[in-house]
Amino acid sequence: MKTVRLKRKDIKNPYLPVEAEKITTETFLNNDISEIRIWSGNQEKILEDLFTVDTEGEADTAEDVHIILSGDCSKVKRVGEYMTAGRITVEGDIGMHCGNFMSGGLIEIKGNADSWLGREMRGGEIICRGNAALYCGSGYRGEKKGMRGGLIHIEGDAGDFLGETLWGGKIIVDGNAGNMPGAEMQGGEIIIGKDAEIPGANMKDGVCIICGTAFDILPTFMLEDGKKNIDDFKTGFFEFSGDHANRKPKGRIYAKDYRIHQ
Amino acid sequence: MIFHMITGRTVKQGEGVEKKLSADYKKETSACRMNPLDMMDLGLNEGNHIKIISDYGEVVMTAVEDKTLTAGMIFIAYGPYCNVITSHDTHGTGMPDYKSTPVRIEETDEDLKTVEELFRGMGGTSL
Amino acid sequence: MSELLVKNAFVIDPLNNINGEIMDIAVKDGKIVESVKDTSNTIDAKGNLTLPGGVDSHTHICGTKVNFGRYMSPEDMRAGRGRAQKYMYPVSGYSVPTVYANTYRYSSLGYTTVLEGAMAPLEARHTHEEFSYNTLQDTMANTLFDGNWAVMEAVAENDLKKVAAIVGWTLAAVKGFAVKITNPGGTEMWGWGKDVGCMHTKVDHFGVTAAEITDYLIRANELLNLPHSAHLHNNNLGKPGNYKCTLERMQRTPDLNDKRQTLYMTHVQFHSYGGSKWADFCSKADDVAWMINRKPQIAIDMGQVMFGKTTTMTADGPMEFNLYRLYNNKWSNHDVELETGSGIIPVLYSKKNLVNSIMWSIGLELALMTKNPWQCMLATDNPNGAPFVKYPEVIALLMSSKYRDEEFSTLQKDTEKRVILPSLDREMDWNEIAIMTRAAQAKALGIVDLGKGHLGVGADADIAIYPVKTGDIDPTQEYEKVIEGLSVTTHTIKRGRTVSKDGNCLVFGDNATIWVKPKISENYDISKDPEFIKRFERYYTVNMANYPVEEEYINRNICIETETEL
Amino acid sequence: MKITDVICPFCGCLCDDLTVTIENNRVTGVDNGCALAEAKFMHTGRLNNPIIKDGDRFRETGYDDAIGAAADILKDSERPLLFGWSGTQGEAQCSGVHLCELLGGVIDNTSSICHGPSILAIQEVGHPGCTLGQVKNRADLIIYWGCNPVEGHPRHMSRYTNYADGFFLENAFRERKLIVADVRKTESANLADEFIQIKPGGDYAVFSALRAIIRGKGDILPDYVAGVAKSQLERVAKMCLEAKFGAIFFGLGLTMTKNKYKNIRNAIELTDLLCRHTKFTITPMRGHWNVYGSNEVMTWLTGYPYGVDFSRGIAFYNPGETTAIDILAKKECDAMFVVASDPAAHMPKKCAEHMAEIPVIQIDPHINCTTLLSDVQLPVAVTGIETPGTAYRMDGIPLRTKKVIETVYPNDTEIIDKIYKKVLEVQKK
Repeated sequence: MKTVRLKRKDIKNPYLPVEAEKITTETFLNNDISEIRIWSGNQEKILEDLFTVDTEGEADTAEDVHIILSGDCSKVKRVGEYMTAGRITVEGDIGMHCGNFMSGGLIEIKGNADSWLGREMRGGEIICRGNAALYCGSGYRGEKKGMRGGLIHIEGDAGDFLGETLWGGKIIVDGNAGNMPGAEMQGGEIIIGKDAEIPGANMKDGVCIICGTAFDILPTFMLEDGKKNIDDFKTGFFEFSGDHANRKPKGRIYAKDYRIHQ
Repeated sequence: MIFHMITGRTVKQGEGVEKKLSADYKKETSACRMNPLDMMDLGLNEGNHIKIISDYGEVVMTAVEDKTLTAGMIFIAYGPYCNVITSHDTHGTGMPDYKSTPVRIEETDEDLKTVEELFRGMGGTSL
Repeated sequence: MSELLVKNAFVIDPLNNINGEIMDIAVKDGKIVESVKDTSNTIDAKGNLTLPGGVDSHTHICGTKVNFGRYMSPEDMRAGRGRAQKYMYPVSGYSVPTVYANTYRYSSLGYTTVLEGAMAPLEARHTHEEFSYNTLQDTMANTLFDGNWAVMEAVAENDLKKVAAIVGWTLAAVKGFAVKITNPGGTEMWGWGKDVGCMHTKVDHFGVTAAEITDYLIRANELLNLPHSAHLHNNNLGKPGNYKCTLERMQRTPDLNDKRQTLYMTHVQFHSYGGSKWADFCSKADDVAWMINRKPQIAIDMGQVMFGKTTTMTADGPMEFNLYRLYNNKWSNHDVELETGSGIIPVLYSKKNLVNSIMWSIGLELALMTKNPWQCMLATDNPNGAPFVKYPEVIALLMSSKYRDEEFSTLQKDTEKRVILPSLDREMDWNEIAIMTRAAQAKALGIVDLGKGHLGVGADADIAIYPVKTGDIDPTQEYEKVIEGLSVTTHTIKRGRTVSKDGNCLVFGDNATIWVKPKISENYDISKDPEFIKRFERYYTVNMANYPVEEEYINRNICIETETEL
Repeated sequence: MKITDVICPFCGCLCDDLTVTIENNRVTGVDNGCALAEAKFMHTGRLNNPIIKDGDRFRETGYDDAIGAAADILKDSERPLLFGWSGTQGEAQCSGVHLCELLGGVIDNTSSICHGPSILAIQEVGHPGCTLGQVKNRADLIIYWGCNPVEGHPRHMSRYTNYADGFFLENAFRERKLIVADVRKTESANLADEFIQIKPGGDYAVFSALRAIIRGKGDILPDYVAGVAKSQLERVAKMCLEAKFGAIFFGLGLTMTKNKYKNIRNAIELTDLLCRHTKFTITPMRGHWNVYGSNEVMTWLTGYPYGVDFSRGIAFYNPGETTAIDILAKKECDAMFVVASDPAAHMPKKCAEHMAEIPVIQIDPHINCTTLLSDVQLPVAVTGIETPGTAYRMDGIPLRTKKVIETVYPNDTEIIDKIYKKVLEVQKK
């Protein structure tokens, strides 16, 4: 097991975005860290310019690497991109695009995650103890398929466009979701612990469960007869099929309560 | 009462885009158009000064009657006045809420700032 | 100016009947000369394959619809991103890459001249603006006349000279190179959401048929004495059973020119389909090739399809809509008033798909069954069949039946019942490949006299040297080496300067746009015709004075003035 | 002297039939133009000389000095934002992209605050469009949705839609039906055969409802959708299906309101669906005269229409992250280069506040709000009046704007090219 502790150094402009897709488990299989490049604005830097690095133990596979990030990482983007195995723990907040294209392993964020968390994710697991901002578990501009597999669990709230173009996998939000969760979704499952607004817009397939109130349900969703039980705890939910703006849609929204868009 | 603020183009605002420090431009972009019934509710007359308050700031404008607006909606021409109270949240789309910021309105005795004064308040330089 | 000597070149230059000789090539002031005195600037080709610079006679690289393909496809853009180098700007994109990406990639494939396949006259400035960034190839533009109202009206009046007058004025006004006809009549009908089919349906209101529009434009083209022939994207593209339409079009084309073909039919792969619906879809390449073999007045390009993601784009608006209904992915359309249309959709050609597998086979069948390689150009209708970076793979397929068989074995298994490809054992040689990728193209475009497509004295010093020693490899077996060797030149020389070396561009480049200006007498000057002017001002949304493309847009250019019969 | 066929460099209509009267190298009259065109050609409020901020005042200076100051700011910047571009010639936009690549900056044009959401939608589902003449000659149904051409594009209706002659219509004015959809009854709405008044934020639901009706699923709809009666929606759907050629134009009423680009995606999907029954097209009402040109230029050079980040030398595009409002509001840029637009007048306060904190260079002929937040401003010739250049109309048609009067000012392209050279020079040192 190899543990890599990365602590963000104080720098003169804390607002400047940092791109650090190299901060992923595979990278640290190599013991030579002097060649790890990251970008601060338009300046190419080495990892140690921006982070103090403290390594202990050895690992032969990415699975045995554990990265622990601390300090203010709210502007550090693309951490864990293409990660296949192993573990990343973020002690505080994390910047945009954390876990892009991730296919395995675990990322745990103890603070909040900025937008595009787990974009185009294929597998593995992301747990965010705080809130996730916009486009959590979404796709890329112009791309038809978004997240295709894996699990994202947000213990706080999620922002707008949660799981946009979702194709597979599962997103769980314990709190509220913002505007338009599950827009264009074509598969997969979104479970929202509290309220959400305009869920499942234009969905073709997949399931969106709202344990609180689904506000502004689109008029093109059809309320099915009778109430449904999702599991032992989620009982008496309304079931909607849709989005009937599409041809033969197979999408389902389950909501504890709802308001129709009027 | 919460009003839904819409900002947009007008011919007069368009005519003024190359003379933004002029009195005409100030007049056009600091006019808050509202439904007459809403004005009655708030006890406002045409030309009264009002303070418009949002989560993002507050600004003094002039109330102007506009029957095309439904109750609860206000319209302000694009410009530095409405910017003070417009939400910069783009929802990840690049586009702020120019046509969907909620605001409150109060009558006020305060004067309108000039365009230069507005920017001086944000750290701008005088000419 | 400068001199250059290319030594020890293994030259194949079909237009000069040189088929593999070790020679030196002398260059002075951008042209090939007998000899040079100054040998300080020498490239040692080391016996490597040396060809005239490649010529692509049908590609989509610049202009409104190409750019819209980019605009709507950020997912394609992120697939091919590269950073700036000393003489290269950053690039993005795979199937519809940025202009710089196109020009750099063409250059490392050894291409020095390209023809944009479709330019709407009204939007010509856009094409020319992009041309000015396509710095490493000379450029020219096919100009669309398929739905031109004035042309259709003149056809209805049976007035051939008027058709020629309209075409002549328009070409010169928009700095176009050749007459392009895309789904004649169909693009006008698409203005109402309809199509014409093949080829005798009358266009609504105008009362003329596709057959007539093309017949007249073919003849008008010859009256104007244009370098290239009429360039046709036939009706019914992509529809099962369309080979009949293709055959009929070939059949009714007269032989009017002894220097080149009378009709260039493009991406014929998409027009050689049998069957009556997708369920019984099959290849009719043998019928089409049989006709080509009997008709010297016809030249074609393959329109080869290769597997993978790409973007289709054409002026054929109704066809793209049909494709959209098949794929249900995103669809763009752009009709151009009084002239033409266009459409774009992204596609994925898959080996698992029977129709796609048959399409792939048809393109190769056409090339292999067309006896005379001068009649069949190698092209993918970039990016419709595949991005042009796949050309080396297409070449390798034509040179090796082993490669074809190996690929064929990975296709949807019913393919063999619908095609005859496995029975074809022709394997092309280097000379035939040189014909199909430059010499025949230059001849078909009518630019041999400008010094394109060959390496004779007086020709433009556009030269491609590939890291291939033809004696050392057997292309029928070692197709991987063919692909590798043709993918990146050691040197691409443009107008006497090495512009690309081992895939790196060495200069910013300075292309020329080739355009035509038919000399037309006062009597036939349509721009002075009061009726033409009146209708123009009334129905276009651009004033006639603002229509012609100004000289500023074609800084470096070669104008071909033609003597006409008008 | 009268100059004919002049192209108006104000809005995306790019009317090319203006006649401009010139006396003593001044525009004294504009015929055929709207009020906006007249204001543009008779403009005042120029900045006479380059200025540099000096303490809490500006001082006038020469071009070389100002170019040097600009280059110094840019070379030190670790994340410059190059914004604007919609009010200048295509040639300057090209130079701007190259400057951005050189600097490793982020380049964004004003579409991020006008039709950027439309572009995002187009990237998801494509764009069934056409040139405006196609509409003028054929359309028997015009729909203006979330836009008010009477105020924003005053000649749009007379040149391209309801009041224009049409080849295939005997009496275009009578034969064409007009539908206007908006949250308020605008002057344009007063002209409509059918006015759809939608509650703010309700456009998305209305489009969905129309799609469902056209698919034969109208029965699942409630009696009212976003304040619009189902019976009206059914009537509108019928009008669309009965049209031979329908043309939808939409404006910022869709892009700036709730649900942003999803509104436009839905409108496009409605258009696609209608194309399966009849002919329909959709066109965004572009605002700035050459904003579409800035999208075109950036697309052919960088691959993306706006919001392109070159920090790492390769193009990265992700509106919401690489767009001006987001970058400014999050304080992510440390210098700003503004060309041919006035962000200070059109961006939320938080953005202007960050502009006040960082060095700002502005290239613009006029004194405007951004001047008040600038550190350096270089005045230039007015494109389309004092210098010619390429512009793209809202439907993609490229036109060459004219020079009608002489000027002593350099144009945008010349200034940007000089700054480019200067940056190269100081970078080498």
